Amino acid sequence: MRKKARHLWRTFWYFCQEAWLGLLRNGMMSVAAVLTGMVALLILGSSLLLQANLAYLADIVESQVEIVAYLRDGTDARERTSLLRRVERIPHVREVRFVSKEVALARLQESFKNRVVLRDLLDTNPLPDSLEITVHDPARIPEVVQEVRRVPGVEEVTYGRQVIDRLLALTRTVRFTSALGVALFAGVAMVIIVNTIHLTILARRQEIEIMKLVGATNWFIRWPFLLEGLLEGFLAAIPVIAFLSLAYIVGVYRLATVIPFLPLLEPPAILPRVALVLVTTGAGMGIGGSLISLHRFFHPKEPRARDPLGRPRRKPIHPLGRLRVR
Amino acid sequence: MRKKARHLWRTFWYFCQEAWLGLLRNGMMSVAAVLTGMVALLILGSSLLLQANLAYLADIVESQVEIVAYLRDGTDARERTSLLRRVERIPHVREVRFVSKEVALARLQESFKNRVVLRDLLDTNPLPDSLEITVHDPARIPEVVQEVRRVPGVEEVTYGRQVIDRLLALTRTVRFTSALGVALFAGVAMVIIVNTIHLTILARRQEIEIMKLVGATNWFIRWPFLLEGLLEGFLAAIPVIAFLSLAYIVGVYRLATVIPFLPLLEPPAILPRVALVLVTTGAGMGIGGSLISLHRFFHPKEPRARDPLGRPRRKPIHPLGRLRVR
Amino acid sequence: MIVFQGVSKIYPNGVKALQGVNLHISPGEFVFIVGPTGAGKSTLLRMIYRDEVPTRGKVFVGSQDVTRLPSRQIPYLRRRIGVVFQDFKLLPHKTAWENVAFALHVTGAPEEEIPRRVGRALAVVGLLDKALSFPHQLSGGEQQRVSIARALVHEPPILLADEPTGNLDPATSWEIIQLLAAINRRGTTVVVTTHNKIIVDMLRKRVVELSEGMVVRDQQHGLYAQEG
Amino acid sequence: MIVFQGVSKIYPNGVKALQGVNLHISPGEFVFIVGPTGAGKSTLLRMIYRDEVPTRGKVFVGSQDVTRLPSRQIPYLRRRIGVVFQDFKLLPHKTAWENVAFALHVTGAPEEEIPRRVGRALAVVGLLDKALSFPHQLSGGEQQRVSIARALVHEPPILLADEPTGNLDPATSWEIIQLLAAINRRGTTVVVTTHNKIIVDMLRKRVVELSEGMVVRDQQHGLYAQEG
Ligand SMILES: Nc1ncnc2c1ncn2[C@@H]1O[C@H](COP(=O)(O)OP(=O)(O)OP(=O)(O)O)[C@@H](O)[C@H]1O
Ligand SMILES: Nc1ncnc2c1ncn2[C@@H]1O[C@H](COP(=O)(O)OP(=O)(O)OP(=O)(O)O)[C@@H](O)[C@H]1O
Ligand SMILES: [Mg+2]
Ligand SMILES: [Mg+2]
Repeated sequence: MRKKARHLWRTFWYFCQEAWLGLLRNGMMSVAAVLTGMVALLILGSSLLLQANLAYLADIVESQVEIVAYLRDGTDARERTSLLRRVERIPHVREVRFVSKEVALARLQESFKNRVVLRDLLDTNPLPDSLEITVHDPARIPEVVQEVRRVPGVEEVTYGRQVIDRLLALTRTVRFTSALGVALFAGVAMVIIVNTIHLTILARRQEIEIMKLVGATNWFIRWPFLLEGLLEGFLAAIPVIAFLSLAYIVGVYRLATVIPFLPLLEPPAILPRVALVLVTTGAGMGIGGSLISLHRFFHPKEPRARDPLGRPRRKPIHPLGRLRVR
Repeated sequence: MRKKARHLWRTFWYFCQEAWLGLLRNGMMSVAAVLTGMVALLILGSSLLLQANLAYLADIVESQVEIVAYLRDGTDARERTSLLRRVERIPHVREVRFVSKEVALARLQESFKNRVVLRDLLDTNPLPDSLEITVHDPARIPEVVQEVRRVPGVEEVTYGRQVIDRLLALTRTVRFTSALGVALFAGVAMVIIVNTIHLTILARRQEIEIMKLVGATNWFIRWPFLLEGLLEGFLAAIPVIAFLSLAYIVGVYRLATVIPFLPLLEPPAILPRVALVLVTTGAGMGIGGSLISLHRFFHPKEPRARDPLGRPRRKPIHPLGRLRVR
Repeated sequence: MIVFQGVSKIYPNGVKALQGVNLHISPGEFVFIVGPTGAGKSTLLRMIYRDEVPTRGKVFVGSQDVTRLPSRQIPYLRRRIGVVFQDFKLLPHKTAWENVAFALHVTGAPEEEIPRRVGRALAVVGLLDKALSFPHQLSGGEQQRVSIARALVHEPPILLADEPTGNLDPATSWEIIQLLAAINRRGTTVVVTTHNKIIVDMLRKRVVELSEGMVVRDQQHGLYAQEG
Repeated sequence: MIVFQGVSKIYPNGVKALQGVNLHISPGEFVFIVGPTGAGKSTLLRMIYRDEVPTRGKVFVGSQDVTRLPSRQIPYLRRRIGVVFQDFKLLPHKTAWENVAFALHVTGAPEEEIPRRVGRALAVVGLLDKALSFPHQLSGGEQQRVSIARALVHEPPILLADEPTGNLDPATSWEIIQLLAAINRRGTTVVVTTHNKIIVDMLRKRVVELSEGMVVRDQQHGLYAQEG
């Protein structure tokens, strides 16, 4: 049992060495594959981060959707009470809260923490009194808004729907354009990987032929190439993950100081997921490329039996040199 | 003579066909080369357009550099005259012009053409009176500004230096980052082109060997591969030129309606130059890639005469199949 | 035991390489396959180690119908058949020893058995003293011996050789054929294709002659060409 | 006229392929180069068409020292030397006619001359009736004839053949050698390396024997091996 394990380990180690040699042998081509893969993963990663944050933002905004009715200046306490009653009686309304102009200012001040002291800047309080109205079902908001508008003493009514719609549209745009970019670069990266592996296979054609002749199994022959592709995928993913993580951590910190009330996902909540997706995609690109290349090599297309002029022709040597031994 | 011309033409035609066949034979790999080349050229092209416009802007601003001294509100005609005298006497000053607040407003109105009518928006004229001061030598501006500040009745002094400096810094940044991007993608594109051509060469190894044996000249053998690279370069450049031209023409038109006073280069003044650079760079990438590939093939590196363990070893078959016939 | 039962091979391009070949080779036999170029000699050998499958007919190796072999089983078939080629097919960067050991490594043989088995195979071909030479340091005949050692390292019951002397001078060719005969005397079935008239005529072993894909002669103690 | 003056060749790996070879081949001669594998026969031929340059010594073709030839001139040298290989080196997708015409196309021969010249070369090797066959539709001997026709299409004064019969059966080999002899009778200098004892002994032409890179025999009307 121990012997078996040692044997497996030795074999695996042999595969890894072969893969690494293949990578080095192709030099510039491997670098090109890895670089292009990096561009693809960079686009994928940044777009994932952006999307996740936009979705998070939309979620928060949606959960907080409420109607705000700004009251005419100088409404007194009694008017206010009757107003509140009237609004409460509107169908679908769940709760109505009164927010005085002082409370509104205090809230604004709070959102700036202590970086800006509003009282120093403002002589008078420019904010109006308002009502915050929540509904049972967000779909009913437009109706309720219609009703609230008709209540005397209400100057203006706003609600968050537009903001959400715009956020969702933005998320869609980001997702679409980035998907395009990812597909493009991932495609190019795969093509390059396919051809890198192909060059490795060509370089070892003689060896492979002999391996097949002396009875090596197909998987024994394939493993080093699969590992080579995998390695290229990883080599593309790792620096991208490192870079994006750093950039996101720094970015979140900076943004939080500049736009304090912007809700952003905490790095530990999102980075591991993105890293996983990037590693998986990188590995997928690499292995996919290898598999395509191996398939093309081990199962070359049967050439047409006739040449362009319709004359029969010899089964040609595959342009990239297929093995005669199957 | 006519016969000779026909012969040359036939030969050239043969080269083109071979190049085109090579391109098709490599299918996906050619696509990858062209796509990556397009990314490189897109970055190069957009950066050229941006740089040219920033430089143009800086030029215009620089040619117009003058010091503007805003006067304290309510300066009367006599004070104004003495003030003017004093400023005129400051060393290096060439000319001083008085611009009344009314003239300033009229000028502003003019820059908006008739889209916005300022008199409808403003009850009072918020602009101050000012002096426009030109100097003999822009380098002296800081000194002059110091002096002008000391003149009583002058409230504030501004000049365009900062704007220019910022513009130039921006131009530098654009140039640097885009150079980085161009270098990266052009490098990757070249590597891919090198390897595409290499695959073509490998596919035709047998033919090349026979060509050399029967006495074809090296250039006869090389031409189709050079043309193949060139073709890939052109195929990358042409869509990029088309896209950038369209985008620039539309962009200039849109920007001109939004920010009317922004000076932009007219499309006919800049696009031909950019197109030329893009075509040249594309062709360069293509031919460069082909040449590297051809060089690697026709002059393979002499392998080390000894293997890693220091034992002498046979001049090995080049891993990518060098020709035995020189 | 190698048996061909009504084997025909038509290549995709329409070439009829073999037509209704019936052949029975017993264990321990030594057989020459002769015939003009394009007669189908190489095709016949390739059927045995499943490099090609017949269009019609069956090929048995031992009791196994190799035309029905699932492709996962092919490597194990090949470990029971040693193949020797005209152009040696040695890896230029490996020593004679390494070239032979390579065949064991890539079939996943236990590491600790390898030296013993390689040593034995090199001993059979009489090349133990050149074990550390690279191919280019060996003569053509010596290189062919290395490739025979590699074919023998799995101790296969069958050894196939496709024109093993095509690139060798007469003296060296003779030496190689003597070696194959010696291996045959130890019990290995040996099948050799050749154009070398002198050798076939000297050895007087069983001769199977192909012509246009058909067996036109199958003679014990035969000559290269039909007598008389 | 081909002249070797004290030619030695040491490959970068240290192998001494040729050592102090002196040789004079007059126009119109027919010469066999024989010797064991690794004796340097192929190396010697490669010197003539400048595929290799000697480490020491000079090689003249006509009055030209090919070791001093600037590389731009090599193609023009090669148009004066036809080379025939053991493995034919024909392009599989081209017909016999196209394979021969290819040699003219790629050297920029005037288009209108090509049919006449190809026709003449194919006529010399007696293959005009198979001009439209693809290599796989031809027998080994016929394929070798096509490659000889291609070597002849520039009407070179010199024809080199490196083991042209190594892969052919005895009858076909004989046929090819007869063809080379016929070409020689028309005035072309022919140099052939071979391991084929029967053929050399039948033809009794000049035989140059190499051994370990040295000329050990140079004999008019010689046999494959030293007499006695
Ligand atoms: N892979 C292939 N595809 C198509 N035709 C083939 C293939 N291999 C061989 N042939 C054809 O099949 C016929 C028999 O070929 P084979 O190689 O078996 O002959 P052979 O007897 O070994 O000849 P030689 O003595 O020249 O080696 C020939 O006509 C050849 O052209
Ligand atoms: N490119 C090369 N690099 C290094 N050594 C070489 C090269 N080509 C040939 N040799 C060596 O030079 C020696 C002579 O080789 P050459 O091919 O000339 O022999 P040959 O007489 O043609 O043999 P054969 O009959 O086997 O064809 C051999 O030892 C060979 O290994
Ligand atoms: Mg054969
Ligand atoms: Mg030779």
